Amino acid sequence: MDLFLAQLLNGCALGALYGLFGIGFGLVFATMGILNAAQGAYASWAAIIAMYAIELAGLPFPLAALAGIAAGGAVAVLVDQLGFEPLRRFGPGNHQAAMLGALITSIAFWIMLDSAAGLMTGQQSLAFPPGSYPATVFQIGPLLLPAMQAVSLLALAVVGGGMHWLNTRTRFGAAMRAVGWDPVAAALGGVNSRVIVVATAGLAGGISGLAGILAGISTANISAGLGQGLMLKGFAAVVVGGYDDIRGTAIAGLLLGVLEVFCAQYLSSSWRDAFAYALLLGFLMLRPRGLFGGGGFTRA
Amino acid sequence: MLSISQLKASYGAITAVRGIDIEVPRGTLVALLGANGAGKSTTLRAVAGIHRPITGSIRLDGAEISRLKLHQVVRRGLAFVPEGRMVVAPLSVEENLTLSSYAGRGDQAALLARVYALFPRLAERRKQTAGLMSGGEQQMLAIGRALMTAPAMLVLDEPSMGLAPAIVDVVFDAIAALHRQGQSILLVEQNAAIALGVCDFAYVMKRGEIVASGKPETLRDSAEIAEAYLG
Amino acid sequence: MSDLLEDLWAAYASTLGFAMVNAFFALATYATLSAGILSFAAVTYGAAGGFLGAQLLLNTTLPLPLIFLASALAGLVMAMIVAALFLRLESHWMALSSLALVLITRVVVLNTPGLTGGVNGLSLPAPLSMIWLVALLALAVFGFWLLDRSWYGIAAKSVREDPSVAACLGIDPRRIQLIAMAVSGLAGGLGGVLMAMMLQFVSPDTFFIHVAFTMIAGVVLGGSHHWFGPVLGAAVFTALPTVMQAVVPDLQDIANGAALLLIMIFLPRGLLDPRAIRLRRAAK
Amino acid sequence: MTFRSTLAALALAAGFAAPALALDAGTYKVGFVTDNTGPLAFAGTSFTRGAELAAEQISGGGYMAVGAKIELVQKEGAGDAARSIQSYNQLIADRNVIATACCILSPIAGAIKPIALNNKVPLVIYGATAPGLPSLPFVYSVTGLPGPAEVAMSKHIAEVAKPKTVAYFVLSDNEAFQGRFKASQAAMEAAGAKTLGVVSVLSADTDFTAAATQAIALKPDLMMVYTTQSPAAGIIAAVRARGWAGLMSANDAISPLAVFKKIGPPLAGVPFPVNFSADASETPKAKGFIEAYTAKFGAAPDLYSAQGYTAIWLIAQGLKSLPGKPSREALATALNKITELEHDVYGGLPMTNGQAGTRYTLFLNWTPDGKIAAWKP
Repeated sequence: MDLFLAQLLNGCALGALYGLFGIGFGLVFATMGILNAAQGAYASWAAIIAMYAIELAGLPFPLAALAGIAAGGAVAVLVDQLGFEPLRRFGPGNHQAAMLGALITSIAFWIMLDSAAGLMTGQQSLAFPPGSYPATVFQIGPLLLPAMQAVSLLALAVVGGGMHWLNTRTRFGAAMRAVGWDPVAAALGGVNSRVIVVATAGLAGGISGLAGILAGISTANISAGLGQGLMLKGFAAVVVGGYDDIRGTAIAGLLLGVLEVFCAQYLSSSWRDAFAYALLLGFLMLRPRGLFGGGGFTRA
Repeated sequence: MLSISQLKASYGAITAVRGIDIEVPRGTLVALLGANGAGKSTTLRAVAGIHRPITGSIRLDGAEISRLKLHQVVRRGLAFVPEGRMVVAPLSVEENLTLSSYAGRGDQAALLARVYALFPRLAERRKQTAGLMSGGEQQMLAIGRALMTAPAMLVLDEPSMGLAPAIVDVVFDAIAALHRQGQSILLVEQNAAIALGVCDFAYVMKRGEIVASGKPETLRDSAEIAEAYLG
Repeated sequence: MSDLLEDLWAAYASTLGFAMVNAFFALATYATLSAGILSFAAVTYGAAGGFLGAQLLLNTTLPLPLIFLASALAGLVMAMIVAALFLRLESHWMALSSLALVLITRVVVLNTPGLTGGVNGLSLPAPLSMIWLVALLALAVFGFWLLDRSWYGIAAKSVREDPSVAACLGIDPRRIQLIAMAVSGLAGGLGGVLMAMMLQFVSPDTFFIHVAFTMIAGVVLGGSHHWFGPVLGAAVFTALPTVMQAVVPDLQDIANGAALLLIMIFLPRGLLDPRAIRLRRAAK
Repeated sequence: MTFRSTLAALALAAGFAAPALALDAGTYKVGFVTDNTGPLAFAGTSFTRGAELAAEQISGGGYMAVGAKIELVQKEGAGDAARSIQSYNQLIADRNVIATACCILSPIAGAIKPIALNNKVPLVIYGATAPGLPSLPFVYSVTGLPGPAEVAMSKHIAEVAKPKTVAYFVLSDNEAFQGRFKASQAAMEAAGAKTLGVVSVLSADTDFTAAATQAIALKPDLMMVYTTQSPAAGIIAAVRARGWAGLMSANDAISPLAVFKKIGPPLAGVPFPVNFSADASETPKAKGFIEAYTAKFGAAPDLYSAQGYTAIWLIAQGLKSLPGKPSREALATALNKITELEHDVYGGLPMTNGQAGTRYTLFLNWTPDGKIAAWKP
């Protein structure tokens, strides 16, 4: 029973990272209709920058994390404005062409950013200097809760809750959804879609960056490949949760994490990913709108 | 209020608007009539900043707006109700309306009250998802959204299109009411009869040119109207 | 002089070979894209053809043409399964599902070592002769050219532009897309066995996400509105790393990405764009 | 060139005991497929640097013959089979390339091997460890097969620490590590240490909290880690972070300094078997290598650097024994005759049927301050 609870906690902490990354990934997909292959690189970059902020600039952990998040956001904005903005002149009338073009430019950025990240880390897998981040382990009854697991869970709760509130309760959220639906329709209300798009890209990059930093600490692995693992599972979380549903993504992320850990503990670690992806496929087939099933509008 | 002069616009090699002049004085309701493909919608898209014109000037209260983008035009005080409504389907009625706070024009609460007074139907369905409403309700919402930006100039593109006759009456009653309150309006309409019933002045377009203009009572039975629609 | 030519051939024959093999995957991707479906599933068809072909090569004495045929059919069967499952989904979800399928393919390949050799893959001491490759590619390209000129080609174009308009013209979009997926499966399955023979081994990594991404990129790069675009795009995409290695060895990956980005921004319809060609002809 | 041959003629005339037939002065190209980018770059860069240093020392030191040099021609394989094959083909298309070296991953080595055999080019494999890769007279491996070192360490641990129960971490999708694990497990069981459980992890895994929890719950006397570098580091860090202080052992993957930099003190006291370490290898040749490497690259060599270095020295030893301007086939035949490497950093490297063996295994561990020292329980 203790083992079950301990693994449940481990699964949730792992899933929190998937959910967090997925929220960033889903934001870009829901708002801009872009399947962004470069999203994983934002996580790698944020983790690398945060690590160097501690190692070279000597910043304390919270500031370094902020620097990493800002870097993730900045890279995301850069990718958006250099890689996606030129393609938006296709206009809303030609969605498939625009989506396809953006997928390709995002692949181009993925190649470039990953390769540059490899140069920044000297092709090594690095880690935050020991002792530079909270490393206490809390004892809760029979359970051990390392501080970073608590931070991951907290981050998912805060970011997930905050983004859900922002998306559904604020005028910025409404503007984001409006731009995602149709930039011209949003502009009819006076919304400058370019500002919203840049802000959304930055937000998405920052959130994925935060996921990257937390993953980099809890796995003691900061490298160019950090983001790719997050991306595959984050992508699954987005689809299972419903791509425009932040609550759904967060919960689906937790679910995937728990599923993964339980499969490894009780079934077979080699079929572990098969369960995750089979769940993903099942949702695509049976509940393509995700856990909570959103409205169901097709774009024009 | 709005003055368009020597406006020329094209799609690639096809010239859709060939140098037209239109004047909408303050407080008037001016109609732009013509058959399908006459160039009316292109003219409006140019005015709204969605389609970039080749030459010509578009002035709002004396200020040039022909090089502005749609959201900038809206923020200057020209609101646009496009053909096909273009409401934001996944948003609720009220969210669609309050998007306009981005235009930064006027007291939002007062504007919202005014829109709900004009269209009580919208007030009833304020939490309703816009995409699930009927065409007539969506048209009301599109007009409401335009009004939420406290426009100096309201531009409507084919507001009667695809609506049941009873709803068309409701929409045009509202347009007439706005006109009475002193709202400057440019109305593009295929249904000449109904447009001529509410406007102060009308232009008739054919193949990208203005072929006639005048007061509704003089145009109503003119040969130009008949020819513009038939030929 | 002939020595020089011989050396050049020795150095770049394998690049040319991979370019031609990649052309099959690009054509498989193009087949669905030209009917309006963004699908990454060509990788899965490739895995079906590749592993089946490898097993036949290792355990039977079947003549090569039969092995090629069997592999193409394996791709076709896989494509029909995918069609049955995914074709009813709308385009966004179709793209996501096919991506999920690529992930699942890898897990299945890893965990069925009896069929696929598992993580170690299968070694194939059966080098592929260039003549076969050229002949099969010529055949495939000829097939696509024929399709493009047939009623199917016209119907596919209209489905891609607007399925509802196509439906009004009496074209059943589902039927067109089903044919598109069948063609994709055949090309992908054949590409799979050719890739296995070219590499002389197959492993789970042979058919994974990077193949999906590079092939989509190859198609769009070459031109997704013309049957020869994918072949051209695959060639450029295969040769690019080799060229970049010679020019900027330290930054070759960054240079690859930058080249892809620039082409997409300045030639968004790809290197080979029938519309631009028509316009240029019209201008003359 | 003429100056050098004149010198050689003079030397002969002066009656020096020069070999009657010697390798021609000149440059001998060695093709080297690098993995400096891609998933294996962390090790790939070390292999390349070791090889570069070897080529430089051989060329400068007149090891083979006066004026004979080795030029390393590098092409990137990026850990990708298709790219490695293309690079390899480009390398051997140059007729002046007399020998080649490649490959960290066994499947890629397996794909390159037939090309070397078909083209009759000597190929020295520097990283991949799948059994059966060497194929005389063309394909050689300078990396010892997995197993013997792990067995030796297992016996040593069983003797000094006397664990009764063991839990193993194994990379289930890597055959080489499966092999190491099985050999070690057999040795431990023979010594009476029961297997409590095997925790499987995958190469691509990064989060080991759950795996650590699973192993700790088994309450073993000893945990043995048979995975590649990143998972091994992650597993040890995760187990220690959860407060388990019992005995853990690992393998040579954790010997590079980068691993200690990453994990820090939790790595201390974990024994691993290795045949080369910059801190512990003490033969004169090893010391010379470590000194020259540190001077050239500003960092100490790791086991990968040593393997890259060894690969090139093996080729040089083959060339040295040949007269005139040898062909690829002649070099292959010469390599075939080598039974012991002359210039090795391991304190002895026997070659049997093209496969390098190990004569000495060091049992080392990290100290809490980041030094490598002999392991004492």
